[in-house]
Amino acid sequence: MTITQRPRWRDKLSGIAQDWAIPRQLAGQDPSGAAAESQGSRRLRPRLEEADKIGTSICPYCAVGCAQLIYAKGNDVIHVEGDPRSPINQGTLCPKGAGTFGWLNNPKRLTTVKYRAPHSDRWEDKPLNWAMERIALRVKQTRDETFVSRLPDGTLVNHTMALASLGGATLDNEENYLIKKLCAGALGMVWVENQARV
Amino acid sequence: MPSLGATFGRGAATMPQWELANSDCVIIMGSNMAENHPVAFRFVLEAKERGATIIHVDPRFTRTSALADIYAPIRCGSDIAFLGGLIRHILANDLWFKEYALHYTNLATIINDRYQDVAELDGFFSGWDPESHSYDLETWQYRGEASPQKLEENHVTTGEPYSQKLRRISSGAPPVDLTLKHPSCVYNILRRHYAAYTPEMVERVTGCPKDTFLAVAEALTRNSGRERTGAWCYAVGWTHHSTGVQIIRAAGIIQALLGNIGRPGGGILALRGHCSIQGSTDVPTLYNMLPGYLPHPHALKSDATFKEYLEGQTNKRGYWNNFPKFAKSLLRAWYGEHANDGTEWGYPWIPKIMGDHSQLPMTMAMADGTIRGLLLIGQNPVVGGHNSRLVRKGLGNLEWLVVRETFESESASFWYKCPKVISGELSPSQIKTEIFLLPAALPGEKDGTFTNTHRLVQWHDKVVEPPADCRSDLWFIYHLGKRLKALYAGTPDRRDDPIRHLTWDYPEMGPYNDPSAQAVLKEINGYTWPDRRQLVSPEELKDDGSTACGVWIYSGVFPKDGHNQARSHVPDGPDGPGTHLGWGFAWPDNRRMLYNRAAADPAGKPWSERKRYVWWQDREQRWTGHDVPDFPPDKAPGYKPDWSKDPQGMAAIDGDSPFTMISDGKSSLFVTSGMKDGPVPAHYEPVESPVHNLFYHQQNNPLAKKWLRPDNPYHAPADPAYPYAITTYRLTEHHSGGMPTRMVPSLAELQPEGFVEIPPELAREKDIATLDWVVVSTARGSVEAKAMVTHRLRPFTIDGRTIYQVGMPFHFGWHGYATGAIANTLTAIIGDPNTTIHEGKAFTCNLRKGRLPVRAQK
Amino acid sequence: MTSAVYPPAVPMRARDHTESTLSRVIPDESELTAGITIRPGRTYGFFTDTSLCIGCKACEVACKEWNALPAQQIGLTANSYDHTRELSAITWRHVTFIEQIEDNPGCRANRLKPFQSHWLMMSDVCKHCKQAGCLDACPTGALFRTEFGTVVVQQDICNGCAYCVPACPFGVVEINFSDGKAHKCTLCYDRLKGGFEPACAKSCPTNSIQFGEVDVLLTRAARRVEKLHALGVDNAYLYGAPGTAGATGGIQQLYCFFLLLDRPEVYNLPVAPQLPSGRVAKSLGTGLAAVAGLGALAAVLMTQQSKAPRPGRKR
Amino acid sequence: MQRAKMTTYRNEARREIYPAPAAPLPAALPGYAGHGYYDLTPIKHSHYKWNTALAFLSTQIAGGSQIIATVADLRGQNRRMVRAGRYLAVAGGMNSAAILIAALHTPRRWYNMLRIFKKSSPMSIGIWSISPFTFFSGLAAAGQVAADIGYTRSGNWAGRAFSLPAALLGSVAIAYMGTELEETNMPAWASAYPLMAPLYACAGVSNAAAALLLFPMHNGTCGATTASIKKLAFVSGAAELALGAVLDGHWRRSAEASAIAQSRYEPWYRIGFLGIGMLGSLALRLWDRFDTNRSRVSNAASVLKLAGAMVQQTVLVYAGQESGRRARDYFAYTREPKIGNNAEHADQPADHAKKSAGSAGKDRATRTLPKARRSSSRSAVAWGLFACGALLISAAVLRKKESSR
Repeated sequence: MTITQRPRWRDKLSGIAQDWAIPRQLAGQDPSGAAAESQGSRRLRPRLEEADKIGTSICPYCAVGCAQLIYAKGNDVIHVEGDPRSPINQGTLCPKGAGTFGWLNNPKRLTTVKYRAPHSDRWEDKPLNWAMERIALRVKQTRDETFVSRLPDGTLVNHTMALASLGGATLDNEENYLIKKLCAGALGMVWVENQARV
Repeated sequence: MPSLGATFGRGAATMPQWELANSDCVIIMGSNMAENHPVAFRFVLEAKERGATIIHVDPRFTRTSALADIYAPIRCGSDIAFLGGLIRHILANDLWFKEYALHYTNLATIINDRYQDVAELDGFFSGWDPESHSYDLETWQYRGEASPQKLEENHVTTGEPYSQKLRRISSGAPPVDLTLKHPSCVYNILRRHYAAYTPEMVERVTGCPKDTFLAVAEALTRNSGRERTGAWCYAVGWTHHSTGVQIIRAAGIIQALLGNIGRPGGGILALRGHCSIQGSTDVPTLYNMLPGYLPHPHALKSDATFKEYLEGQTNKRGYWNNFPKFAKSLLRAWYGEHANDGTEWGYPWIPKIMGDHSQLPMTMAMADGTIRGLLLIGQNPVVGGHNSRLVRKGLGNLEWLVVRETFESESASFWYKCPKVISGELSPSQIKTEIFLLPAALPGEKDGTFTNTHRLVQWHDKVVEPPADCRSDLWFIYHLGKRLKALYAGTPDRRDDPIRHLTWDYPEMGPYNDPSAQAVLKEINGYTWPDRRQLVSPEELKDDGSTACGVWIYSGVFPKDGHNQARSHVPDGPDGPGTHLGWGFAWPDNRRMLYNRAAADPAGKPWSERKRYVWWQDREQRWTGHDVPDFPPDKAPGYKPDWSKDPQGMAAIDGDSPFTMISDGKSSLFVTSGMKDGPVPAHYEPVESPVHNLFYHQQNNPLAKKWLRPDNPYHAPADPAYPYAITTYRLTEHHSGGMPTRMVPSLAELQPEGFVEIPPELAREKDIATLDWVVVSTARGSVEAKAMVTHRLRPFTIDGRTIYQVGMPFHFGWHGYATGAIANTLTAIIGDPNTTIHEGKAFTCNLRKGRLPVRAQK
Repeated sequence: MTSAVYPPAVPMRARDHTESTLSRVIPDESELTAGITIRPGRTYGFFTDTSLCIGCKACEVACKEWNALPAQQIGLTANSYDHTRELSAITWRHVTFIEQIEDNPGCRANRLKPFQSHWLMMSDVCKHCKQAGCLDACPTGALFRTEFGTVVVQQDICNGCAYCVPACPFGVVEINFSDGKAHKCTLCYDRLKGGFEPACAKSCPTNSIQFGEVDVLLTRAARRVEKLHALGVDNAYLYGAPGTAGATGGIQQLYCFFLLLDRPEVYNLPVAPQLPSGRVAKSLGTGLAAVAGLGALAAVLMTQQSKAPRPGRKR
Repeated sequence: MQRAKMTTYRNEARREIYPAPAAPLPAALPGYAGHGYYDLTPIKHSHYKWNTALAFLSTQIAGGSQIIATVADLRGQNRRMVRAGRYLAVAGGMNSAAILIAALHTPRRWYNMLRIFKKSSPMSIGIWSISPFTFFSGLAAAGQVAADIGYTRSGNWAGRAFSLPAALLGSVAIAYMGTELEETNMPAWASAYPLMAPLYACAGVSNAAAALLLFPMHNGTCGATTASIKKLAFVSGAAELALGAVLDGHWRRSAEASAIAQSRYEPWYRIGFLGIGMLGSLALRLWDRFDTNRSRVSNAASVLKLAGAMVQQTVLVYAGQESGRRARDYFAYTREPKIGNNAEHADQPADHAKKSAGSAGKDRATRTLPKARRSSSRSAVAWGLFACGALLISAAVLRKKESSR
């Protein structure tokens, strides 16, 4: 239910006057029905109608692939529920799918980069660019130090055993494609795995 | 999923989940479908409304069992005993679908005479080589050395280089004895193999009462044949065993014998756990595969040069004959114009794998210091990975670690929050890992596609920008690659060529320079080179470099500019065929039911009107039906290859062979190559089992991958110190690693703490009541949790002995509104021979009342 | 389209909105999800068929996410898989779990009755009674009968007198002591106004919670009970339909009625609840009679004194 | 077996108004197993606290004193007594209104209580009786004040004019509280139907009388009025005692009111209220022998009566809350009256089942006094005889002592 702002005292008084049900009751309206209806109830609308953009998404939890409608107002998600057009879930969702809204606008979500220096005992907040730059350098340094072109017996391998990438079963196909393409196609990493086996 | 790959040709669910509604019998085994795939269970209940029988076979009575008609309790780890019993029952009582199995499976094919079965060698197949600890597949081939079939899943280290085998291929079709009298035909081999799996033996090994087992067998066979079909649903309850792949193979044999594959309401539905886990094996971030199930070049195999690699992997018959087209298109997509004959198509730039680089060996490689840097993207191995203490030791031994998560997970905060640090045993200053914790974006904040449990590629829209520094993983990997290309731009070293030549030119959009996911999907779909016209289907792929395609099996997902089939939302109406071809894209070729040629009899007519699906249209000489036919559209049912002309590829597949990915076009009840641990599933006890193997002297799977290390100890079989069987599992309200649900209040309150489910008989013995604290301990570690005493678990009588079984959900950790001990502290690192998947569904433990002393919290 | 084939095949209207990014809400979305058009003036309710319930609690989460209700955070209870205990001011949907498996291991059932058995699961909700105890008891008119026949607490009127709490025969409405008002399920009154099916009914994967016009639901429920009896589920019955258990004592009918598989008390539901407000007149009448009697007595007593003061009384 | 066989008269009364469910539970279901869903109760208990009890007592005194003052005024009784009654009425009315508003969980919206009138809600009836009652009592008191400061004729006339409606509203105000408690689903209260309202009414009058007798102005001139008020206090007290005893007997026998019959509130109710509160004050009244002026004995009786009343109100409020926490009580209260296969009613005499089945269609009260009510009325007669016997003996003893002095 949308909560109206607190009107000034004059509006408050007029609100009370409008909500006073005795006149409506004397006019014959049912005291447990129409007479008792407050103007708040009359004005009530579902918040979905405030959404200015509705996108079709797929539930990020299990592999059934339920379609969801994400309602957004400005850059804030205001609700997530099942997509009635999908032949898989026809608008229904399991508890996790129904809880997607609780994940998307969760106040405890990480929003800044956290960095832990070696042997440190606390997190530090760092800018994203700094972190990306440092990660790229660490990748290059580790690859350069451990890259093996040929095995002692001459077999061409062109790989590094010191870099690894783990994770991907909840990632998009495009993300998995670029991870394999970059890690295996360019950096020579063989340790590229995801939780398909977990 | 090599088992479905080896048996039918493709490693994926054979049926869409909505087909379950047409099933006359749904067997859910190795899965707790109502709890972990509730929305898919809708279709099981719709089948029930239409009169189907629902059967649940599970060690625990769960919410799925509450809705089933028959609940068959089995001891965890005894699945193959149960399934073997079913196969024996089907064959012994002649209940199998004759016309289907004779023509569409290799039941009548004759196997090499030197083949010997586990029944004779007491637990081993012929060809066992104790030194190399592997099987030589020579004796498993069809008689007359017909070329071993090529499986599309992961080509396996078969020792002998594949090319030698090619030269000894006889030209004709595999030898077949349709009268099934030949002692070495697959039918008789199966009869001999499963002769020991009598109902009494099933009861002795699994603990499932004989009459219940027979009721399951009767319900299954009654609902198979021309007029009726049955479906199987399974999940990690089957895969998480050291014999996981063979369990699924057994179900494949049953479904092929009963003629349920490729028919409406029939098939095997693999219920995958993560939103795009099928996608993460199709477009694999897996060590042993290149995109599209192309095997990753192996240093110790005949993959030294590109020519050898192509020659080795190209199967003479069946669809895999097109292998070079797929490989060259992939390299063209990766390296653009740099992929040419001069650079051997960029093949040397692809790193050769040395052996098994899956997650379990990766954990130990980190613990041993081999791996110095790890990109941990959207996974929480400290909770989800096995032997959690070893995982933490590994992460603590890294030089640097990048974690991309939406919350601070246990895998990111192990260095200051793991029990060892809390109890003072370890201090953060002793852990040298430099950790970057990058916030990630969620679907709704990023574009992209997921591939669901039945190969359906569905697009999810970007509706809002991610908050603050959150970025999508596409953004992260793209910009990491861009920065690395900049760093390596000028380096003189030839080994950095792949970085420079990698095509990485995706348009950037939006305020955060997000790479266009549509562009990546277009590359996955494939386009012509160099004019970049989108390909319509894999048929257009060429092996002359004129086409580039990232994932050949996904070709068709983006057939032309502006038409993203994954983003199409046009479902069938009530009057439609119900295959919903307009909703999303199902690989390959938007086909919903695989092998649907098998829905028609050898002459091309539907087996029955009730189960009409795909049939041969005589007038137009084409295959038509409710779905995209899984067969060359114009190949008549009666087509027979002309062996004299030594036919290649699809020409070698005759008109009544629905399984075109397999070289002889028949589904493999007997797998000649592709399975490391045996052509036919045999029961072995889990590596840690409370009982001895009653079928053979060999206790567990001879090829089970064991890592004997001090920090990964195993229990001896029937170890009195760990007398209770234990299984770990998921709950409806939480999602595997736990992070995405333990942080959501409305979900966390539904299952607020970790618990251990204990049968009341064991609870009475140990004087444990519900909500009492109990300690569960294994050689790897001990955890404490509250007890939940429930009749839903029952003691089993195995070979006269009473075996208690306990269960523990594994989502919990120290973060979030719902916390608890990490169940995977108990599990050991044991791998399945074919996939190195861990054995989390059946091991042993000890249980006592009380709590852990504060210091000993591990 | 009144008769709901289970579960409704994707309705034809779904093909009118095939674009991936919609500019505005799908009008009358309830036609796609529940097969009915929501119009004021008709009486809507739930038919909760517990024989289909798989206890997944999607209804609890969908309700909490739509109404932004905080978590109860009770912790592990000893009530099987139910850790939210009961309906309250911040839990408007609650799934009960009752394990009914034989004690001795020898005869634990393997051949089960069709649909739900041996582990009863039921999604409890406000009953939105036809004659509602809370509605009759509410002195401020905060509780009122909406144009959809449902009973709703109007948050801008309620002053927390808490008289509705003891008046409800099913223990549904409760005071939220942090915001001082009464709260209960509103049958998604705001969603109904926008043509949306209530969040719990839309989210229920197995169509155990069916939303619709009450008389349509009643016919469907009666057919369902007959079918279950034919299948041998002879312990299935309706709770809350007119003339059945739960609709007694003047309540006449529960617009959110149930198909149960065991005694109502097993689910903490009364067999023959009473509508308390039916006896107000009779009770007040006897009270006023007593007052009148005493008044008359007072008048009589005082008359005697004025005429004849008691003689000889000295103090 | 005694308890099970005896159908509570409340069941009888209830059944005659509401027919049993036409479609009983399926035969396949077992009988009631004696418990509900784990340790939880099927209903939510009321949130009344001691402040509500205080408000009830203050309303009783206000309403009762206005009634007494009005009757006294009409019967030409002593003016000072009438003035005391009117001042006490308006003070009590305002006090109870203040407490009731404070008891709301959102007091700032107190005005919504007067937003609508619902005859189905006892609390609405109560609010719409207390508010105008306090208003008219205020006007009557203003008239009284005017009379006191000189405008005697017009003041008295105004006082009388306004005190009539005030008295009528006051009588509703003192009766509605019983109905308010009764018309809930707290088994202890609901099973007391229909005696709670008359109990509160008698309590109202007797408490008001007791309160008025405490005023110092009774010495000397208004002896006659004082005596008549003492008699009124005695008779209404006796009636209240009888009703309280009947209720106590009924609660002890029925399975629905264990919260008051078998709980820590039981001694408070029986000894505190019935014993000391009622019997004690009545005995003292007798000992005082309705003397015409104020004496220590009369004051003691009044104080004892008011203390007993406070105990009664608090016990009833908290016992109702406790009974809302007892699942077995509520299931006893809501078990289907006769049909169905639960054992408790299986042994009902056949005719009884037939009779009520016959009345299932009709919704009217049966003429004959239901068996249950006869049993409880017998206990009322017993208590009444016991009380009168005690009073007569004590009166005789007092009279003998008086004459001997």
